[in-house]
Amino acid sequence: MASFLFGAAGFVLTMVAFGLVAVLRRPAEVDHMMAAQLLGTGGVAVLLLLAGATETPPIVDVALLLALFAAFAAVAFVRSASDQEREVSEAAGGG
Amino acid sequence: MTILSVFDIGLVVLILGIGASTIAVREAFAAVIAFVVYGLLLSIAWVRLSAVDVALTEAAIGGGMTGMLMLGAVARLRLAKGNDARVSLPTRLSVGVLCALIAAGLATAILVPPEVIPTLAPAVMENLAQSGLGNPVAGVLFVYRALDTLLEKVVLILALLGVWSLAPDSVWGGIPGLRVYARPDSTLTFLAQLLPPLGIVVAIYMCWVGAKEPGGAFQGGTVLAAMWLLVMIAGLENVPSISQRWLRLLLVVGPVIFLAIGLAGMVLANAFLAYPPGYAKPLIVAVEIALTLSIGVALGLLAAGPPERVQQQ
Amino acid sequence: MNLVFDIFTICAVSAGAFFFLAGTVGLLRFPDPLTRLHALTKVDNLGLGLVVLGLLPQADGSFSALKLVSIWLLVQLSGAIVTQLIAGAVRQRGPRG
Amino acid sequence: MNAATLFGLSGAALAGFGLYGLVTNPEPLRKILAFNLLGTGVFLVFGVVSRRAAASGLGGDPVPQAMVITAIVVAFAATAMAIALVLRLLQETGRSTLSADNPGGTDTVRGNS
Repeated sequence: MASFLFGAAGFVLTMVAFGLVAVLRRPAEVDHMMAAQLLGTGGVAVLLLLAGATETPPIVDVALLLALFAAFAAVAFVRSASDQEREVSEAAGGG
Repeated sequence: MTILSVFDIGLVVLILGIGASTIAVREAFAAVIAFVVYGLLLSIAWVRLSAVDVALTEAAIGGGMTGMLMLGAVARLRLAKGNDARVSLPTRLSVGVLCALIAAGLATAILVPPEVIPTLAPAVMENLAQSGLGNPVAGVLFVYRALDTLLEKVVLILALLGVWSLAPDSVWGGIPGLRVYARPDSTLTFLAQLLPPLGIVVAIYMCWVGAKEPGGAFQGGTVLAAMWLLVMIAGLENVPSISQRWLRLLLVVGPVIFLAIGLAGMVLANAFLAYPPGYAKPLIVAVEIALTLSIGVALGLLAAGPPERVQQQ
Repeated sequence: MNLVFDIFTICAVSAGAFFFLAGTVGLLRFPDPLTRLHALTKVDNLGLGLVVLGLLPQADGSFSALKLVSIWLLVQLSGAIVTQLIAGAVRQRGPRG
Repeated sequence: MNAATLFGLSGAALAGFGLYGLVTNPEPLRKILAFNLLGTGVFLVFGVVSRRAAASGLGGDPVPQAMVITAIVVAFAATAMAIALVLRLLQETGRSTLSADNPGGTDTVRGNS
């Protein structure tokens, strides 16, 4: 069972890796913002599978924090982008 | 070649790639996003190194809080890009060679380990039972190297004083310049109402479980800080001015209780920061609870930055 | 009984992994940010849900099982809201932004 | 080569990347970012030291782990301090460059007044 779960963790990690490369290579900033969400689901899945495979329940807590802070980081991304927009428009309007 | 090592190789390649891209990409925004992703991935690497406590800290601080801090700066610095000349190619090449040499030196140190690997693990495990704790890392943090932990709290407060002292005189004691995402009807408001109650439960859980399993005051405090920031960013709660008494009390309550118990140890247990036998665990838990609050407030205020305006009245 | 549980785990986790594959293909192939966002969240949340479902029989005790389910719920909720926020950013600045 | 060595080597490489970015990148914010990368690389090397010293049924030596936790928190405090300094520099001079002999930074409202 352990090796199956490890294999699954490796597979999901590979998928997350491809997804991250796809998301981070695109030029648009909105695509970059998806990176945190991608890790929020993929990273949590990898950690839960690792916790099952190595039978180390505390790893589940890492997954919990990862989920929480991925959401937090995504909020920071969106806020920062909207901030930039406001500053640019203020600079354009106010001279 | 087992599945396990394939997993580790994949993880290392991913971490190296994302790490390199934080240096290589042109846009600061993209670099910071890559750094956040890097921090979250690194916590998986720490899990693989059997350091779950570190993984928790890295996910919370390395990923979430540092990213939040830097993204705030990116937005402000974007307009004011100094036209710094890029370093010339020969310089870059020579710097590259030197950095490669340093990395190679570190790698050699990894590849040629000492004959007898020094370890303090047996010493920690022998004495852990006396403290009543089940988590060896918490044992090290609060018993074996309690002075480090105490001084680290002092460092946090000193750093915060440093950040605050960067404010102009006219706004000293004012309100930190945290940018608020000013859209009251947005879904962010909903998230800021939904997530903090969950986050507070998680923080209490982290603090509580820290005595027995990985977790503790650092992780719990960081979760509290993140939730506080989220509520302030969404505009549900005003950013407090730094001269508020409750704020300053919360900031020092952890170190003060820690210090008081440490000084009491000089009388009751014959050494600074020693715990009287039999009372170690309750004392440590008390210190952890107070520290969680103080760390939460300190990290939140560090991320909020120096004061930028005074309270209007 | 154990064998039944193990087979259940293998099936559910495999199905979950398949959805992660589908999500990644979507991220790589879909033409504009909104559809990519759709691929990212719908599929990944289903993937994570199936992985959690598959791990439930392996969890020791009902407390661990409850924790697994609550992590999935947390990701679901925050994912839905974060996606909404990103979609708002897409609408505001256009797909090229 | 076991997993710990692998992570140690990547830590060494990351420290190299970070140092390179710290020296060559002219923007202060990117320097801070590179400095953090350097830090995490060194922590990773230290984590391997801990992993190798596993004994008494533990996965690693808890003393280096506790020190890395302390280090991560202190690194965050230092980063916050550095960012506050850069933002203050921007506020004072209207520029965010570190080079003294480069007065040609973009003028902002503050710089003109």
